[in-house]
Amino acid sequence: MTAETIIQSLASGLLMGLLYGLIAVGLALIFGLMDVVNFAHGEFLMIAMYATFFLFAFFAIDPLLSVPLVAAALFVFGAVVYLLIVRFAVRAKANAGMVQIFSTFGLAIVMRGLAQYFFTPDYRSVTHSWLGGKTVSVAGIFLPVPQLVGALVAITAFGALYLFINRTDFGRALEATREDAGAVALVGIDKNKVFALGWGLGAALVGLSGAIMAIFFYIYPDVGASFALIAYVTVALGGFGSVFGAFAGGIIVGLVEATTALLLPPSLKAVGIYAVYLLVVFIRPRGLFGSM
Amino acid sequence: QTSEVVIGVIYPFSGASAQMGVDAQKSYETALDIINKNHDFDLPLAKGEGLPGLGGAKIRLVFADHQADPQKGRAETERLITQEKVCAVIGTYQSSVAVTVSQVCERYQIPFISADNSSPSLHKRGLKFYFRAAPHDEMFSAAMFNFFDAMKKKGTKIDTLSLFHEDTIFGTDSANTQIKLAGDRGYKIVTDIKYRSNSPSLSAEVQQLKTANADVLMPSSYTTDGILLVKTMAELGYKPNAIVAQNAGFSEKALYDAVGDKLEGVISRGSFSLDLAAKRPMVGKINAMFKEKSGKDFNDLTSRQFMGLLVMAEAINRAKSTDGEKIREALVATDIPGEQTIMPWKRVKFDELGQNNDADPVLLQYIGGKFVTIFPPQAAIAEAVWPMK
Amino acid sequence: MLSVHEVTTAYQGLVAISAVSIQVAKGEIVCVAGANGAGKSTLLKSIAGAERPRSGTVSFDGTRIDGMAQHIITSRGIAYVPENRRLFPRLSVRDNLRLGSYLYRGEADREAPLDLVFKLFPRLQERLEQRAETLSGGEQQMLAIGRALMTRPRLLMLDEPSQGIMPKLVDEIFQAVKRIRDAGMTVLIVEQRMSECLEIADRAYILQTGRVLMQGSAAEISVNPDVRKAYLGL
Amino acid sequence: MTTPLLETRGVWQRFGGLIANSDVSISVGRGEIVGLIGPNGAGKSTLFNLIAGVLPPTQGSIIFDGQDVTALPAAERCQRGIGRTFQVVKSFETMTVIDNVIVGALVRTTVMRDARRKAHEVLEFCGLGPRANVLASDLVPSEKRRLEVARALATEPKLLLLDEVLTGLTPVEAKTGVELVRKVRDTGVTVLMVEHVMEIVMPLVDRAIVLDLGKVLVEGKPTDVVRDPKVITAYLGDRHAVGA
Amino acid sequence: MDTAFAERRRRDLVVACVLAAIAAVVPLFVKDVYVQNMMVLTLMWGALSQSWNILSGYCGQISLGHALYFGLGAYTTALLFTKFGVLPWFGMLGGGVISALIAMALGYPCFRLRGHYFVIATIVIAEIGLLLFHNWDWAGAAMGIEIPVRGDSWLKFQFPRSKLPYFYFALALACVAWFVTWWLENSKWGFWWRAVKDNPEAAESLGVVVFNSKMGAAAVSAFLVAVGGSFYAQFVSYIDPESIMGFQLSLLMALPAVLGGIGTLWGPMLGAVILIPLTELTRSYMGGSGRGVDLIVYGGLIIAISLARPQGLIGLFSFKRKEAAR
Ligand SMILES: Nc1ncnc2c1ncn2[C@@H]1O[C@H](COP(=O)(O)OP(=O)(O)OP(=O)(O)O)[C@@H](O)[C@H]1O
Ligand SMILES: Nc1ncnc2c1ncn2[C@@H]1O[C@H](COP(=O)(O)OP(=O)(O)OP(=O)(O)O)[C@@H](O)[C@H]1O
Ligand SMILES: CC(C)C[C@H](N)C(=O)O
Ligand SMILES: [Mg+2]
Ligand SMILES: [Mg+2]
Repeated sequence: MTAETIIQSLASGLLMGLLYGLIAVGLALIFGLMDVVNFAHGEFLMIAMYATFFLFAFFAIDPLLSVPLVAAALFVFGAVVYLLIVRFAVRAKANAGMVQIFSTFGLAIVMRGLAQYFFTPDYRSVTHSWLGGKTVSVAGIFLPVPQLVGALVAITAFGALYLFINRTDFGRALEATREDAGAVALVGIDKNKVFALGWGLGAALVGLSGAIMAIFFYIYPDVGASFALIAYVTVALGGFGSVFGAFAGGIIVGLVEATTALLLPPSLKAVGIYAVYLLVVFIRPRGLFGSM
Repeated sequence: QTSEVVIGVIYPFSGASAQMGVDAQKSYETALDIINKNHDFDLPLAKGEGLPGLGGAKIRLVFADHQADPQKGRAETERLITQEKVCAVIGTYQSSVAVTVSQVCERYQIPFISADNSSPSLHKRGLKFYFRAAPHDEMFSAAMFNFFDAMKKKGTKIDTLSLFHEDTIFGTDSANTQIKLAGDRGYKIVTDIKYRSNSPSLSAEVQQLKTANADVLMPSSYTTDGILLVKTMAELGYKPNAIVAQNAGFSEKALYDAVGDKLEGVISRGSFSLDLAAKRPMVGKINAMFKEKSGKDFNDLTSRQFMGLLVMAEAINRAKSTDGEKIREALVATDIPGEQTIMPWKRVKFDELGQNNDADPVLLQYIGGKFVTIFPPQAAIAEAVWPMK
Repeated sequence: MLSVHEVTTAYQGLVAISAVSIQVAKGEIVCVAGANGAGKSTLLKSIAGAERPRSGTVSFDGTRIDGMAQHIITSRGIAYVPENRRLFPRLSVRDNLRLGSYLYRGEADREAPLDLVFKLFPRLQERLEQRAETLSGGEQQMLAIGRALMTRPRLLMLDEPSQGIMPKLVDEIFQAVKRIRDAGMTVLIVEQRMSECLEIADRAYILQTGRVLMQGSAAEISVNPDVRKAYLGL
Repeated sequence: MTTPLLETRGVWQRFGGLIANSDVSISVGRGEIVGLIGPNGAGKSTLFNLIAGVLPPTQGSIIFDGQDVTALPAAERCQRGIGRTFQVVKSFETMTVIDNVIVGALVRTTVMRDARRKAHEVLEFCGLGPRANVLASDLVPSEKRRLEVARALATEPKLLLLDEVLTGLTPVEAKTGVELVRKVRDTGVTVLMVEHVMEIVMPLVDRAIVLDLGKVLVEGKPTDVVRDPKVITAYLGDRHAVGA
Repeated sequence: MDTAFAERRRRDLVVACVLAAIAAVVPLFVKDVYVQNMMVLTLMWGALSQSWNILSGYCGQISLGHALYFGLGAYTTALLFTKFGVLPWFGMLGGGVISALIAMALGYPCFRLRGHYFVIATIVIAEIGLLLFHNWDWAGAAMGIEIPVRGDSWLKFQFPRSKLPYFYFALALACVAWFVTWWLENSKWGFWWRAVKDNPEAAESLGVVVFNSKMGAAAVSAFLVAVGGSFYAQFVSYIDPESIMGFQLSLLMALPAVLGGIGTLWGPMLGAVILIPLTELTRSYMGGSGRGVDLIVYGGLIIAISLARPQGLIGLFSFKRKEAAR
């Protein structure tokens, strides 16, 4: 194993990690800040990727340009999913957690089914885009441009979200609603509005990552599955209730994955991620930066 | 006499490999069209309608979804046999499902044609009702090494190999065979990378391939991973001398749609080649029929599926019966000359294990946006371009 | 200002209050008393919109508010401090108070009522960064009232605010209620400590098994022999 | 007198910079009803938590029934005879009232029949008999507090820690509550209780301990304690200075 | 004494016996193998879900990693048989014991975790198990293990031509899982578990050793699930890591209990009776189209049930209502 291999792997891992972080941060908002489980997170990503793809295929809109469009579309989608489904799941008196898990699990299956119905199970990809396939190389280390841009978007999104959650009343309202959704009405907050916004925002963040991912990843109805579990682990590793945690979690996951692939047979690389998660929570049961 | 012969076709129609099922469906429907309607092709049962041996009975296909789960494959096979009363079963894409499907067929004494499964272990289990007309991975890999040997003779430097294979039954089996062959024939495997299928990222894996920089990269990957592999290779600036792929993803249109520009010169094994249309015009016509249904050219998988149904129907026709044992006997007696197929095969004839050993695989090279047969010499229409661009 | 007319509220078929009518005029302190399970809390919940009355009407400032969503009712000027306080347990005292002024976000003087809150409960000022769940019982009660005040209510509804409060502070809380009224708010208060409550209240209602048993001015009620016997334990 | 049932020796509890208990040494004799009073935030509930074993004290030791129990977990202390209620009630919400109590009774027996009988007895004793088959989540707060007591009683404690279980009662109801606690004591249980309502504390307790700012301020007969000027300034306020 | 209570327990038992008896004769009339297969699966998933329910429903430790125990049971049986010729009956027992031990070993660090942290830990541990088996050549790795079937044998518990023996085994397993639940429900453990689920701190103050009760629930639950896994290995006679240890399996184990009524005696069975046929039928009769209609219908029904009956379908049976509430 050469030094170059190690550095390149770590660099790639870091970029991938930021992307994981970006995918996870939408989940961190829904899962970590609102304490609502979204098992359809991967499918949100899938929809975002398809949206990007079709914008490209039919209107020749470059994925980079569709980033805001897709984010906006996903915002609406997320809010609608909350209002039509999750709102009722959250309302369940008994075992609300499981009801959330399984209503969103059902949603995930429906979304896959619908995608297959309307888009066919074919593997799609965005064949050419401004960034697609471009790479910059620094001292023999190759850094693919789409992932670099993804990393930039990720960092920006994290920063913005962090400020939004920690500096605005909306952020505080979100936390309060998570703490006691029944009590926010006492201070005049409409929990449905807060949650719908939260879901919208979470989904919009997934939209960001979906649009970026579409540049260099394949797209098909089940594509979300590969990312969903990593996203859950990332959020939990970083700690529920912390946006920064999801960011740090993503980077750690990316780096650990790359390192494990160097040390073990790559087919076991996820084991590294999982082991690090376990290690962290066994020592710190609230994750790295979790508040709950 | 029966006016209808029902055959079960079992594939993944949902889940990660749903596309395979959907493509397969189109291929079987094409074969069905040829059997049930009158066509002027030199193929078994093309002329005339239906199965003459059964008084012109038409074939009806029942499709079932196994979702890549062996248990579901089994349950569906049982359903097909007992409820739909199928007299034969064809499938399954995933070899793991073929294991259970063939078991059930054995129990019910219903012949099973494993149309596109490539795991070499499948036919070695002593099943009497198991048949495979197509090559398996040992044959495919042997062809690759024959090709290497031939290239070496011509002075090309081929000493080191990198294996890159996914971790399910297909990739594992393929790699095992390749490792064995490499040992036997004196090639050095410098890296053997087994990766998790549908991984979100292959950067670390590709970096290791790049570092090893073997003379030939030999991937065994499905479409998704194939796309990601090629893209990642480009991103990390890895251009191997040659890629010789164990088909799967590398014979899928989706992969070339996605990354074809980066694959000029890639070589994949296969059992089908459109070049054959030059020699056998019907191949082109049938391909056109299929393309109309699916929007795609025949590839290694869909062509094998097509042949699977034809072989099965031909045997049923000779058996003049829908009784499983009779069909089995007819299958055992099958001997279809290669010219009466759309494949570059010598012929279709099953050995005592149910394997057709005369299904010569070919190697195809992707040049100028299409596949060209480059090996074996008798089938080749062009010289291999080496190294790839 | 507040008029509850023949309100009936039930929990899964179990009627908790039936045909209860009460009035609260602007600037009044009205006390509601009654035994455990009489329906006092249910009455407040029905006004606040936390429970939907099965029948009857609730009007506030002449508008019907029954059937409105709870947060709308809050925004119209009714603050409700429930019996179990419902603080945001893992948020700090500061954040709990800030959330109280959520309706006034973006306004320059959103924190205006804070002075009053700190004057009434200086302890809160000392504990601004502490998580609400780790406050002592009494401190939590203060925070709950403080948070309610931050919504700048015109009508403040308190459900047993003296519960778990040390004697010295009980007086202070009642005095605070008085000062809150003097600051221009109207107060509807459910209390078991009737004697203390009646000292500051203008009028009182007594509920028994879901109905209004008695009503009158605080002075009348506190000298009523039945009340003295049954509720004041004298 | 024999050894006290409960003794805390120089107990400290710190939460970060905040000192909730500092050098608290108290003792409770067998058969006593002792009132633990003091301002809000004085550290009463914290002391209960230390005695019951929810937290280990930062410093100091807790002696129960002649043995040092400082290192024992809560469950073990319950088995040894410390029963407690929580100020912020913690009922088993998805279980019925009777099932809540059975959980307590199971410390003393594993025979379900006996546990159930015991639970019914305790419920009757606490006046919750008619509510036995109601879900705990359907109880009103005052009933939940009674359930806390019932549950703790079902563990057949030697020492019962009651944290504000008689709040939110009308004076008349409070009297019933007082009787109940007396009855409990008469069955041989020692009671250490926190309560802010003087009308309840005064007639009930044999001895009162006043905590203030985490320290023992005074202790003694209730009638003496309430006259203590320190207690009046810190805790009772002027009204009670005259009234008591 | 509480006669109403005793009576209800007796009635549950009687109802269960009657249902089991009815179930036992059904296959004598229903000869269709496909339907029989569906019944076997229904009973098996019912039993699995019932076992899952012990840890996750009663004790409140939501596990979405029970596929691990299922897989361990299956692998133990298949490996012992194919490598050492050990009869599956011993494999079943061995698999159960191994799983129970592993569940406790894993519980040791995991039970400190709460809420989602715990759930994700269970998922992740099962995934690690899956990956290890996937790469463990001796255990067949991705190729899996095919159990050689040589004809009917009770000794080897293999019946290539008949579903009936499997059906009766699955029925027995379901009955055992149900009975164990029934029995534990009114035992110290049952009460401890529910107390731990609702409020561990209060439970601790009432003498409940929270850690031990979680360990107990984990062991019982894992043991039963592993027996189910062993059964599955024999039933399908071919196992591969993905199909017996995949994450989907853990979800599918939880699903009947959740839809039927989590933490209830009858919920898992009820859920399985509705869900499994639904799964099978949608796939069989809509899946072949390749258009994903089966997924839309199946997923849609899951959403509908979980939103319409968040407490579980058991709530539909009014006489069971108190049961669910208990
Ligand atoms: N969530 C609920 N579910 C079912 N019944 C309830 C619920 N809340 C209250 N009740 C019932 O409604 C009746 C009135 O309860 P309410 O809480 O209004 O009484 P209260 O006068 O406030 O009593 P307290 O003095 O104990 O606070 C009681 O009989 C109670 O059992
Ligand atoms: N976990 C904790 N972290 C930080 N501070 C705490 C914690 N628990 C208690 N405190 C603080 O310790 C002090 C003592 O609290 P405690 O609950 O013992 O008071 P108390 O005497 O029971 O008061 P009350 O009569 O109001 O119930 C309070 O100021 C409280 O805010
Ligand atoms: C490439 C494919 C023909 C291989 C097939 N998926 C199998 O597992 O057998
Ligand atoms: Mg009340
Ligand atoms: Mg306290």
